[in-house]
Amino acid sequence: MNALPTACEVRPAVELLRVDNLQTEFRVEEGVVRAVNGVSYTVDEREIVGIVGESGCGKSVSQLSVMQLVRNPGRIVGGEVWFEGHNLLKYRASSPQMREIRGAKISMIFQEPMTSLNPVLTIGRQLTESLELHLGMTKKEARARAAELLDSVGIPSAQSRLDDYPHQFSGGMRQRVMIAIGVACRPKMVIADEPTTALDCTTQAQLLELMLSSIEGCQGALVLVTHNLGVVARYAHRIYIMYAGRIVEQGLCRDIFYRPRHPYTIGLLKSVPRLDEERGRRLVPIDGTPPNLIDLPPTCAFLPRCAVAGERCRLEPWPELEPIDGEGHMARCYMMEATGE
Amino acid sequence: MTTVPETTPPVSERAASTDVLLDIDCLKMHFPIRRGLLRRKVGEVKAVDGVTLKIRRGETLGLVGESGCGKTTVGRCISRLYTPTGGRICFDGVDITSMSEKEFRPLRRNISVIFQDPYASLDPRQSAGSIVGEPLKVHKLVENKRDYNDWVERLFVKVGLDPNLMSRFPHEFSGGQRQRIGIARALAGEPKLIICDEPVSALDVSIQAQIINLLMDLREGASGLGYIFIAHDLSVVKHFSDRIAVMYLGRIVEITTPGELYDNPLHPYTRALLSAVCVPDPDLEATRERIVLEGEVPSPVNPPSGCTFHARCVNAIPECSKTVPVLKDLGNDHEVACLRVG
Amino acid sequence: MNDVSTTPAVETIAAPRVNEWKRFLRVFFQRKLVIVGVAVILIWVLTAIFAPLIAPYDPNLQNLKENLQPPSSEHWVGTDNMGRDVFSRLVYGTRTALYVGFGTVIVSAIIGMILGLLAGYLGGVVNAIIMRIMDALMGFPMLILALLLAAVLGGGLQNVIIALSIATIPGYTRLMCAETLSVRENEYIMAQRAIGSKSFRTMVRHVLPNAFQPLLVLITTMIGNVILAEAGLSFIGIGIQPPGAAWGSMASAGIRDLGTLPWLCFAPSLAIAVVVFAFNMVGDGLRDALDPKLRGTL
Amino acid sequence: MTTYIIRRVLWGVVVLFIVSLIVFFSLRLIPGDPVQIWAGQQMGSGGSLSEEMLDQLRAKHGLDKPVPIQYLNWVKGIFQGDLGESIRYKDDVGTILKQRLPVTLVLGLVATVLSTVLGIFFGLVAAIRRGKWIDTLVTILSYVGLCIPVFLAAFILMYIFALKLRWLPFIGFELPWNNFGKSLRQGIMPIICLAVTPLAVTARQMRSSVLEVNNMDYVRTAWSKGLRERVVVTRHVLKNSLIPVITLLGISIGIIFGGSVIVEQVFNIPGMGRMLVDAIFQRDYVIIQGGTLVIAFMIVLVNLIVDISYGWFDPRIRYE
Repeated sequence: MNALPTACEVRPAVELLRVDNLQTEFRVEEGVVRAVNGVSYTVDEREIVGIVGESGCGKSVSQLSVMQLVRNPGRIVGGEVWFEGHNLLKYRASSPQMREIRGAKISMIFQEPMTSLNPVLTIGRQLTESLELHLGMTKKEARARAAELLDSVGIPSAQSRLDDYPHQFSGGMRQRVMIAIGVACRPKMVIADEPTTALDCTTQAQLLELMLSSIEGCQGALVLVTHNLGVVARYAHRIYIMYAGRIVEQGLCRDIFYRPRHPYTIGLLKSVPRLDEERGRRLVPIDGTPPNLIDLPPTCAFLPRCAVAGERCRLEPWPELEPIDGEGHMARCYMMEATGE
Repeated sequence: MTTVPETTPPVSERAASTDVLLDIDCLKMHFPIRRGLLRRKVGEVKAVDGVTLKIRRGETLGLVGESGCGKTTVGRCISRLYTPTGGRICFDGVDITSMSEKEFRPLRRNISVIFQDPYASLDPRQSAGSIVGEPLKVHKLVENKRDYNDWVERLFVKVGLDPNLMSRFPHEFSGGQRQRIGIARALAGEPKLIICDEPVSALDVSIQAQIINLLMDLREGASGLGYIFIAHDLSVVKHFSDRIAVMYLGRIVEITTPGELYDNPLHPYTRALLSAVCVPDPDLEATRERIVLEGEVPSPVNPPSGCTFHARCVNAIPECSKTVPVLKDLGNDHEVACLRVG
Repeated sequence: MNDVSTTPAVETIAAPRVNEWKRFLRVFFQRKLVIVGVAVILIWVLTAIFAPLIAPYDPNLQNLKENLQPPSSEHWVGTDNMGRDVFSRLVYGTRTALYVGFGTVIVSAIIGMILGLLAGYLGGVVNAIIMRIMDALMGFPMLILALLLAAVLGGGLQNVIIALSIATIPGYTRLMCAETLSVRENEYIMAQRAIGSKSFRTMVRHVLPNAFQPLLVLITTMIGNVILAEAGLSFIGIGIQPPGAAWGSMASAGIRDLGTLPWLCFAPSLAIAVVVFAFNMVGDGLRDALDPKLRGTL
Repeated sequence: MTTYIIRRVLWGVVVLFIVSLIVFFSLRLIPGDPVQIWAGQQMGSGGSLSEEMLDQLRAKHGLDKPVPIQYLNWVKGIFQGDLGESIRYKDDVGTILKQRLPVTLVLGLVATVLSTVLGIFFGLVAAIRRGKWIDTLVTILSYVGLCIPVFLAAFILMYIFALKLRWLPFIGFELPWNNFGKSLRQGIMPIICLAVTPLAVTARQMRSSVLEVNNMDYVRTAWSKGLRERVVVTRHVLKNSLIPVITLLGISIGIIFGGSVIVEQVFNIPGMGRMLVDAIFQRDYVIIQGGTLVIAFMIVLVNLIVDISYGWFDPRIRYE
């Protein structure tokens, strides 16, 4: 049915992006929000990486930090982002080096298709501007290419729709345009921040397939940020689970789903109803609510909601990521003997 | 540690009786579109276009479909937030279709609503206790302040909230707690039917399970409490409902039990919908059929003729564009509206 | 891991109790100029109340022998062309400004609020009629409408208040109508209907309180605007009639001596500017402190 | 779009109709009729008039007819370009307006353009350089602009430039096509006075509007494409932030017309504002009536243009 690589397929890894100890914080009235609190991850060429977490866990902010698109009052306060041999955080947000990477080498697809396109500019203008900027195309060339791109993302009568405005498109269609903008300059990597969350089920399925084939077409890697475990199970090669600004577990797709070790990952998997299971299984929710990120205690942020917490968790600071069985499988927990059933 | 029944008992045991609580016949809700200088009616949004449904006492019906399919409108017609433009709704043997607001008001305590957005559905200037107690005041269910307080307190405990938080305001609660307040409000009038309009889709994954469990507990606790569970998330609906109705463009295309729906989906749209839902299981995902629908949902202003799904359907035959399929009972509690089936 | 009880666990953890009032005060006084504004308003109100104790002379006492004196220890801001003590007149001028400012705003805000609420909540024909009349009133510049009305009613404190009230009603009505429409869109209003609450109850208990805060901000800045407009009317000579002490008419009376005795013009004008500035500052502070967009953010 | 424009024009007509009702009937609330008042004034100045003469005058001005008929006649006259005749000046209101209106319009128009252009510019700069000294300066100046009475601005300018430095003429105004140099020198102070408040209002609105647009998702999208700041601002931010600002144009015109009443008084300029004030003092109804209607007409017209220009700024309205 599909020619896409199946998830979990092993491929030779050539590292494309390495994020090291990234820290981003927001200074607000009530204190400092450490939205991203020492996040490290890597993305290989042509790899699909899933970053999973609930709202407010820092998954979006970490991606915006990589692109240096974090807004006031957010500030990147530490860490390194290595891409093609350069540490991107060495460049100022508005520097020419950074601008050459944005949209050309790394592009981003945002969550809200209704608000991510400029309402007063035509679709054509919004598509051609990065083509003209990064690929040095003339207006005419860019327009022809834009029509091709629109056509390739499945927008009927693409040529004539170039002159339409975003409000004349449905949500799904706008997200198709966003995908076209995202892959316009054949980037090395696309960051998709909850690209389909705001859309309907069948549209989601359409668009995920479309996005993957488009990125496949330009041989790029994909960072898929989502809260939906099913989506990463279907598409991702490697997965990072985030909680309260940190990565709590990481590993290959199958390790995460079949051998989860962090209580949060386990909790997440048990708390979602699954389509394939018998009806009426009592869900096992994670107690309590996600923590307020202002002035977190040094102990594990999951502690108040954790079912297996022990004495050590209460006394010692948040543990480091420890390697477990499986390639690159790591988790941040003292109680892994208890979770390792 | 208490022992938990692994599965919910089937409807027959739970429900007080199996008679029909809600009988909807060919419900239509067409919203006029006004354009031009004089705001003349130039067309209609056929949000609901002939929905027929029966809900038994104490039963949970899941209503699933994509945005714009009319599922929310069905819910709002039943709770008479909209006055239907056609068809008939009988609640507990009484025809409520065209009752005036005044006539219907006393009945409102029997049908309550849980809304999607836990932030927008609670008045930010009202305390939690007063939000929950509002139906008691409106329907004059209590005689004095003490009864009122006791009642509200009981409701708080019932939905898992600390009664000491009664004087707090909505912004002091988390999303999940706010939804509990909304549920307590819905329970206040001791309704027979609660319409849950996407009650968990605005919540975090880890909180959704808490609310789903709560709703299931309430159903077990009160005999005869029925739900209409409106959602777009098929896995949640399947987990929660006794029967599921799949809607597409204002009509029900398939209606059956959760098990049948998963094992034996008959309508091509249901099949596409099922395949679009991802299961958190990589090995299973690698083998599942993926049906990617062509095109977009047509506009409910000018729905396609015949079967509204025919233009996107792989099985369509010329006949499909001419004849409107009706729901056919195939036995085994399975009805489907497709010319190519049965 | 399986300790799940059949009855839901009572959730005792709520977000830490947010002290709305404390939060409000903190944001409100964040800008130092707001403190200045509040102080100015306090001094102004106190001056108006205790004017007889503060003013060294009767503001209307004429002494033509000592007219047009420069500032001195006896007459702090000198005397005007009638020999009246300018400082005393400035002090009594606070009363005029206070009456006009608060009087007008109370009358127009109440009427405007009711009209706006009705227009927004009832919609349809009621909305069309009310809003079209408001549009028509807004077709006049505020000062010109006040001028027209003052011409009809004649001068004097009471008539100035009536004229300015009518001229400022549309602002409140429009805001209230827009607010009502947006509050009405909220699910909690629909929830009220679903419960069976009557329209009137919903309107008064749920729509009004939620639409009130932006109105409060408008009221504050409007006090300033109204004082400005009254000054304009009095300056032209249509507002407060002599010998009443109004800053606007004092300023216009001094214009002939602008080159030689500039304080006759500048002192009352500055008094107006300072009071209006104070209300603008407080209004902005209120807007920030009441802004729902800033509430509950991280 | 056509429907949108037609609807706006129709509403404009309805509003003007209500305006004319307000103007006409509110003035009839004044006790006594215009002729009597005029006669009273004549009496005061020594003249005496017989009752028959007054009746003749009433008949001449149509004041002997019932009030609704008077209104209809007035409106009929307006459509024929006849705003009535001043009893006092025995002159056609249209003729008086022809002398007065251009003066106010020239000053007002320049002040409008000045305040709008500068307001947008300063607001934009302040927002882009948020928190920098230029932002603080613009913010403070706009507060000052909001709170100073028009006459205070006039006093300050007059005191410095006319009385102390003697650079600019103290009073009066000549139309530019009569004597451009003189007109320019005379116009500077009144125009500044008129522009101060609307300039402050526009700058404030522009600043907050740019700040709001800056937070929009589509601006982030623009940044994510690697565009330079200048392009992001001019192409993606500017047009969107102008949408709420052009709404202010109607309000600015109102402030300017209101201000002209005072400015023309202070600088002794023979414009509409002075005319109205004089007419009010002399209770010359016909002039008050005609003058306010003309001003209201212009404000409704400007608001109409603003509404229609939304279509250019915002395609969502264009394709309604």
